[in-house]
Amino acid sequence: MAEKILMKGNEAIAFSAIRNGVDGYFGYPITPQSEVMETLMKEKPWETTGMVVLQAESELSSINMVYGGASCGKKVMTSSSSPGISLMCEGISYIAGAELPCVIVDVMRGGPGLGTIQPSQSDYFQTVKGGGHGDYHSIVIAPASAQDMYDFVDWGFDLAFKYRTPVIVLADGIIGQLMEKVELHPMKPRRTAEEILRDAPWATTGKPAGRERNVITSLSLDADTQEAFNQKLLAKYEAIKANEVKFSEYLTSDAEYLFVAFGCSSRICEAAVDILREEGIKAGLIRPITLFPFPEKELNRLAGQVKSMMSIELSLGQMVEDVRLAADGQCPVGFYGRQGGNIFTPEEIVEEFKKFNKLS
Amino acid sequence: MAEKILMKGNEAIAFSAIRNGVDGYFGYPITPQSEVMETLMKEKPWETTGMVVLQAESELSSINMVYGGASCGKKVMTSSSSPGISLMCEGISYIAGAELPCVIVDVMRGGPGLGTIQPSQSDYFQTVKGGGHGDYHSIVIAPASAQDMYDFVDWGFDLAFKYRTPVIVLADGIIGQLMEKVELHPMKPRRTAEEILRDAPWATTGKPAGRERNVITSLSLDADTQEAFNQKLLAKYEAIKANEVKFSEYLTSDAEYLFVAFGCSSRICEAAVDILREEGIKAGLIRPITLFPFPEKELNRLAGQVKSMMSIELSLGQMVEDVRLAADGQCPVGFYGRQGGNIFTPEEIVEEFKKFNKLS
Amino acid sequence: MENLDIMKPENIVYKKPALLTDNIMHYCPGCSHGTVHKLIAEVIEEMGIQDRTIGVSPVGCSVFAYNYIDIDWQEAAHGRAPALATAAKRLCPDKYVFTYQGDGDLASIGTAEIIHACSRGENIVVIFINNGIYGMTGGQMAPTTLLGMKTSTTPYGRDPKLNGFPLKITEMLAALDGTAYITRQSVHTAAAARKAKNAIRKGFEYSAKNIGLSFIEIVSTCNSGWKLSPVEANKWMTEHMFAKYPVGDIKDVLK
Amino acid sequence: MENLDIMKPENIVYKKPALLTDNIMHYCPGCSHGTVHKLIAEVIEEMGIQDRTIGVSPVGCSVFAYNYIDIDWQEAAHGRAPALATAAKRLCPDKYVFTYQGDGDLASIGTAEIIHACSRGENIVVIFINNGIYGMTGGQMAPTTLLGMKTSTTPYGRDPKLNGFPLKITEMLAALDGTAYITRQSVHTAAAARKAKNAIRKGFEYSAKNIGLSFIEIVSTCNSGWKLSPVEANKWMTEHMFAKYPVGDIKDVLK
Amino acid sequence: MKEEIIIAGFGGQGVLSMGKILAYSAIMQDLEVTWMPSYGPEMRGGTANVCVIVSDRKISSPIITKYDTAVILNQQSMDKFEEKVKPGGLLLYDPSGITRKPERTDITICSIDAIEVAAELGNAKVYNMAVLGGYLKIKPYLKMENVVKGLEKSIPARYSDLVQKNREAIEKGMEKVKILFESK
Amino acid sequence: MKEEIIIAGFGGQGVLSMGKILAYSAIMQDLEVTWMPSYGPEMRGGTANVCVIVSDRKISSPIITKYDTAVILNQQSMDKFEEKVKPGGLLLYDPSGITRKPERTDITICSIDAIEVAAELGNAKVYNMAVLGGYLKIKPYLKMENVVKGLEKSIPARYSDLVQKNREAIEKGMEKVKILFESK
Amino acid sequence: MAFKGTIEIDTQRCKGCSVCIENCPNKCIRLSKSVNSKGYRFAELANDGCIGCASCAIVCPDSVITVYRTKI
Amino acid sequence: MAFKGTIEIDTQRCKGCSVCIENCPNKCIRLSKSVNSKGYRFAELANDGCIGCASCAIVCPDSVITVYRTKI
Ligand SMILES: Cc1ncc(C[n+]2csc(CCOP(=O)(O)OP(=O)(O)O)c2C)c(N)n1
Ligand SMILES: Cc1ncc(C[n+]2csc(CCOP(=O)(O)OP(=O)(O)O)c2C)c(N)n1
Ligand code: SF4
Ligand code: SF4
Ligand code: SF4
Ligand code: SF4
Ligand code: SF4
Ligand code: SF4
Ligand SMILES: [Mg+2]
Ligand SMILES: [Mg+2]
Repeated sequence: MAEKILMKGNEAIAFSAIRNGVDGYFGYPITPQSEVMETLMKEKPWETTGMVVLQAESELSSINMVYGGASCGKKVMTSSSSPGISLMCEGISYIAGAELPCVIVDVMRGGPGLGTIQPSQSDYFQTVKGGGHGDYHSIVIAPASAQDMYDFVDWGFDLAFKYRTPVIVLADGIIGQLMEKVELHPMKPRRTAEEILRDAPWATTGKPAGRERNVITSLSLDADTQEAFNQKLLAKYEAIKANEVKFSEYLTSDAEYLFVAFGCSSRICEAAVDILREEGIKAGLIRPITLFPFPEKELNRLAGQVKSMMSIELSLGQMVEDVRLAADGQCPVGFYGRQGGNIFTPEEIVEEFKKFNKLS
Repeated sequence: MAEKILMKGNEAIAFSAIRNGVDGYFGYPITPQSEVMETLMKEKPWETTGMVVLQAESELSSINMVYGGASCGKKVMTSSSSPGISLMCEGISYIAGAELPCVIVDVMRGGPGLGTIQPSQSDYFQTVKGGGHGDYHSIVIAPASAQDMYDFVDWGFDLAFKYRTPVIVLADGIIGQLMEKVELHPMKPRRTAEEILRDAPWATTGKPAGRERNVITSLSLDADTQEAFNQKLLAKYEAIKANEVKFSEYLTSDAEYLFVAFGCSSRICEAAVDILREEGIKAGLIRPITLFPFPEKELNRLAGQVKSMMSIELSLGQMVEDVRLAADGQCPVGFYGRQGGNIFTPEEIVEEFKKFNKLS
Repeated sequence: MENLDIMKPENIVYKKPALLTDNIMHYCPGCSHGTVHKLIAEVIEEMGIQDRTIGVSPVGCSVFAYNYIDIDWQEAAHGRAPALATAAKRLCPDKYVFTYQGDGDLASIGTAEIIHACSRGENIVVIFINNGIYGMTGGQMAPTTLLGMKTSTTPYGRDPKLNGFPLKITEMLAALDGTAYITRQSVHTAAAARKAKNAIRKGFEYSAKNIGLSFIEIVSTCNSGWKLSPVEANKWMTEHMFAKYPVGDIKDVLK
Repeated sequence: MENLDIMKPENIVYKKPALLTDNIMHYCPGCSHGTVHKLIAEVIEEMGIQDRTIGVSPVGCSVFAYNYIDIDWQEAAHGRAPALATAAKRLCPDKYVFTYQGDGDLASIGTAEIIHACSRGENIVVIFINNGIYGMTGGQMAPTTLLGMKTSTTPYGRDPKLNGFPLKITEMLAALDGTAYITRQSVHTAAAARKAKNAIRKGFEYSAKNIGLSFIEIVSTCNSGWKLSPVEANKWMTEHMFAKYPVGDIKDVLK
Repeated sequence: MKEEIIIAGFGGQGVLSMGKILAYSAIMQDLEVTWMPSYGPEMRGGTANVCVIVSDRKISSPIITKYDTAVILNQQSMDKFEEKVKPGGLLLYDPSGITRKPERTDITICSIDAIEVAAELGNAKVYNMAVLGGYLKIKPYLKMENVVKGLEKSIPARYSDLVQKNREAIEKGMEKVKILFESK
Repeated sequence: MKEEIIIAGFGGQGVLSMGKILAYSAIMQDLEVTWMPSYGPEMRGGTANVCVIVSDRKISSPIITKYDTAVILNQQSMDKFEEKVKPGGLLLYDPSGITRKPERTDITICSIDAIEVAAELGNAKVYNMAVLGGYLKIKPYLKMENVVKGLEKSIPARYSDLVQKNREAIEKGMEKVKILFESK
Repeated sequence: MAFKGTIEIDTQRCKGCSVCIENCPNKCIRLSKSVNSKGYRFAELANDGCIGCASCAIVCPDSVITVYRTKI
Repeated sequence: MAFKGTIEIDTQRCKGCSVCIENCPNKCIRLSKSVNSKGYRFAELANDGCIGCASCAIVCPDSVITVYRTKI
């Protein structure tokens, strides 16, 4: 039986990195995710798996270290929280433009600006829509438990290498700080140099006589070349949308009302659904696990089934736009949110649900 | 009669700043907008109006200089292009969070990454949805001519001070590099110290004995305070949506088909509409002039009138999401775009229009 | 004579400066930040420039400096205080503008901003609190952390091969043409605090002369981060920090 | 003897290094970048390390360096090359990793990255092309622009009050504990180019010894930006640039 | 079963680790748990608290605002959390840090003089374990063997003698806890 | 009227400023204009071109891919733009930089030996004005007085003697231009 | 000329850091046995030796000491 | 021992920057009268004085010079 350990979501990220053969972590302290690097430094994986752990001088530097490491075909990652992610926007756009694989963890706190260190989900727009300049997307996956934090590192790298794209693990202060039981899967070794040559033949590993030089770049001054590249990215995103959508359903099959919520909010909504079901109201929940690609088709289908949908977020309402796009006018789409570090309770959600649906 | 000068959009920004009493410009070179700072440096306004012009060491620094200058109640601005705007994401989020007024010009080029220096409109998501972290919006206004570049500086500052919010002038390589006739309005002097005290009583101007100290900050660790602040921002954005939407219409009253396009694309679409009208097809065009706030109501109304809408953008399709949200399922919404610095012609748009609408 | 007899207004020889607000500081017991705040308040008060002073606070434990010194403040993004101050001073040349920054803020993420503000010769004052650690975020390594020193990201002591070398940024800045006055001080004894105050005052005076940037490093303690009592921390500082960061004036263009 | 008689393979004493590709360089006529590229190609070729070398190109005129030297390359965001190189070298310690950066890239926007790579003692080589201007974007002021020098953002000459002072970043880096070899060279004469090549070779050799960062500044010309002919530009460089940026070794920990 | 507990006091009182050992003990008994601390610099010199949920079913929301049990170790926490105990719930407090006694009459109120326990055992560090013992006496849903396993999991192997010390403190706490008021 | 022109050559031939003076002259005649250059570092040592549109109505799209007139000053530009002249349009070129003559038969083709004009006037800098003169001779929609006003606007006052020099070059260009082939 | 001094401590704001104690040349300050409402043992005058030199007050990070001095 | 040398210039790639000319100790190089396909006047050997010292080739930014040398 796999070992079960009580750990914080942030710690789970660190342990998962070590145990899943990650080659390098580059980070800069910021609440509420500093435990990621602290745990790594305490575990000194460089003495065991050989993993490199480095405190950079800033988030700007750490994302560009990730770029440099990913260019070598290595499994590299960073983590930060909202303001730090903003500083990474240029770098993430470059990583997308150079088609590099990497994992970036955002343990969201409240904004804008310095804001608060308390949990929030208000970086949805930043990570899912744009953040950096230009036409690109990161794959965005949203954990809702410490176990997810552990599992999504490895899943994130699988997706990142499959599509040569940045993957953002969009967590929040609750998931980062929450301790839960985490099941540790068997260790995966780091890839050998030969495996890297095989899996990442595009990487800068030193040019042997036999092959063309490998160049990692996002530049093409010629408009036709650049346009062809943009089209190539588009095709990649279409493939991701076709293949990688992931969500979980809770009591949706007979649902007349639907909640849509991701990350920690989805857990709170689950409790709200339970309360409503006890009252005989057929509520259900879709938890998008991938935010990009968004479970558009499933929501579109359900929009034809239910009386209304409600997006529940720790923000002023961001994912709700994607919910509305998916619903495409088929049913009313409502929103309820809290901000600034305040968290809704299941009861509060039930109340807002009833208000929106004019029930009792 | 006002003087009419032939100038580039970029130059128009510079002259407008000098002639409209801007106090400071802070920038960093990047194609295709370097002429803004170059023109200012050549005109040396510090010897005439007293305007400060400074080349910063990076875009990170220039946006934070803007923060510092705006904190003093001054009219300050910066300009850059896509990668530079990405570096400003944290700063813009801080400016929004500290409720500071300023104008930021983005002369878009193709991305992601280093991309190309040729024109593009692929920073729509970044500037309109969120670039930076947290729940905030910048007002985004999109010029379509050198005259607009000139006029929008002053309009931008009016909006910025009215709402204490960053205003982004979202231009592109074409509008920046294009020379056209520009009408210069009469000079406006820079505001005096007294006028600043009156218009910006919140500014850090040195605390006299009589008043509380002024603190410019975006921090509130307490969740309730931060949530109240987020709600205050929400109310501000609602007011902006209610009062400041601006768009132009071209042959919409009897339109059966609608193009939606902003900036340089709107001019090309206008030519496409002309071609279609000549063929007897009742096409029309909405050009959103404010992108945030988006002309949602008008488009929603028109979605009930027309057979279809098409968003025409120099990107892979970004504004089209807002068009779809506005249409709310009432009519099909199509998209056509070019990328990487390639520009569509009116004829090309007509062709794509016919394809989408299955005409002839 | 009884103590109560002495406690008369006319006998007061030292009291909290009026420019310090009544807010209780959020700092840990014994934290150097509080002492430096007081010295700054005293200088501004004594120079009578409250109405012409703009402070720029950083991201770090002193992010809330604006709650304690009764002047106008701008709160900067992490590391960017010198950029804010540059603009404020250039746009308001008759004002006194100073930044207050920690070592993570100034010597790590904000390296470019401080170097270029110095190189441009901005007429501002920079107060640099070097406590060798990231206090605010829970005691991680700073660029100034000494070799061998334990922090939450160097739990086995800073090792140059893994974590790089301590950075003496103050000496670097002294080499720049735009700096006027560069000094390193401390506030752990009354004598040291008096000297530090004189240095701060000199910085403010120089900034009015438009001869470039004045930079006052205060070698400080972070007893929470260092996991020592305040008194032990002061002792550790004199024994270890001073060896790498010796106090005294480093540059003075008017001398 | 006729020239054609001499032109035999066995008489070749100098030719384009094999590691330079056949792509025509996009540089302006006479631009120093081309010469430096050649020297780097020669060093890598002579050391036989093509298959173990990773270059990091900057944003600047040399952004396309990857089109010219036949090795694996990473193209960095503006100023961030040292961060890329840090990761590449730490993750692939058996590789030779070098960055190639202009003065805008390295000494302006990338100030923090180069300083901290140096302070951490990364075992990489940095080639720093100081042409006193932003070539790529059309000749704006760089941190290294001399006082009085005209650029498109200092059209009346650089004035320290308006535009700050020239930055001698190389000397600053020499003060850091993590740097092993710091030198300033040029390539305007054959003798100078030979010395520069030796310096580059030393940098690569030192980087294999894991004793810290090697930094080779090349004082260069940008005749387009300077609005001079290539020959005039070389002359102007020796007369003006060398006064502020004197050539020669600045630091060598093995000496 | 489902038990939602808040443990609140000063930073130095071992609040977080008490919650952690409780959580680990529950895991050893194959229960589900979540452990959610307050975090951030405002903790500095101020109060710390942790919310632990123990359940025999999967725990959805880790965020709660009403508690089955509040374990309260200083006055500030009393002021904040007394009112948040669910009717019929339990409030356990250490009277030494408390100036105002709890006033609710719809909940069970217990006290534990944990300082005394720590003093008796000659080890200030086991203070929080005495409190835990008191709690487990009143809410005996965990078997002692699982609590010991929880201790073993939480304490690094090289300090294994601490397990014994802590166990003693828990047992003493169980003896010392007093029921002051019992809700109907 | 609406005239869409591309002017293309080497960077040093004054292509951009020729376009600018044309544009300014049109403004002086109360016409609408747009002037859109190629830009960026790929211009370095390579070709430069500018697209000018002159119209008596508001100009919507400033971006065009077919031209009424192409003014071509080097071979690369000939290769690129000959095919982009609209049927019935005008191609004006300077033969000195050209190795391959234009081959289209559905457009009017003219040549201007502007180097000769510049040589005659002893001023290499007026080369582009000679070309402009040639163009304006073939497409005489601007009055000379407005062209002079355009020159005055484009040239800084302190170089006012240049206006006269440029005017002379324009006039000489008008004389020198040759119609090689006329489209029906 | 000799001085006699005394100090007044705002004990509610004192955090008991002991920096003043360490800095008093005459060892006049000590920590209280009891704690203030924040839970801190606070500084208090330990004896009569105060000469009003203000060393304690200058180094006090929380500026809670007022110093009085008179000639005797 | 004396040397005789010569150089071969890839004139299509030469940009006519003249840096080689400036660096030849024997003033053996000059610019052509005609231009190459890029419009540049290119470098060419001007006389017989070449000693194959390679100075020109070393400084050539575009690496278009090959140098030959033989003993005479
Ligand atoms: C962009 C960004 N990155 C990281 C942080 C988190 N952060 C807050 S304070 C701080 C370091 C503070 O250390 P220092 O400047 O030394 O100040 P001290 O607390 O020691 O006084 C960090 C990394 C942040 N707020 N913003
Ligand atoms: C973030 C960002 N800002 C600005 C630019 C525009 N830019 C490109 S190159 C360059 C400066 C290049 O100067 P330097 O580093 O000195 O190189 P050189 O061209 O002189 O060799 C700038 C500012 C950019 N690409 N990215
Ligand atoms: S953490 Fe350190 S720097 Fe911050 S308040 Fe406490 S002692 Fe001071
Ligand atoms: S612009 Fe300057 S640096 Fe760039 S290629 Fe030309 S001469 Fe070289
Ligand atoms: S220095 Fe101040 S806060 Fe510290 S113990 Fe003394 S009086 Fe109290
Ligand atoms: S004033 Fe001087 S003598 Fe008196 S208590 Fe303070 S330090 Fe001691
Ligand atoms: S140095 Fe090279 S490119 Fe320049 S003129 Fe000589 S051969 Fe031609
Ligand atoms: S090899 Fe030497 S002598 Fe011969 S042309 Fe070149 S520089 Fe002159
Ligand atoms: Mg610090
Ligand atoms: Mg340069």
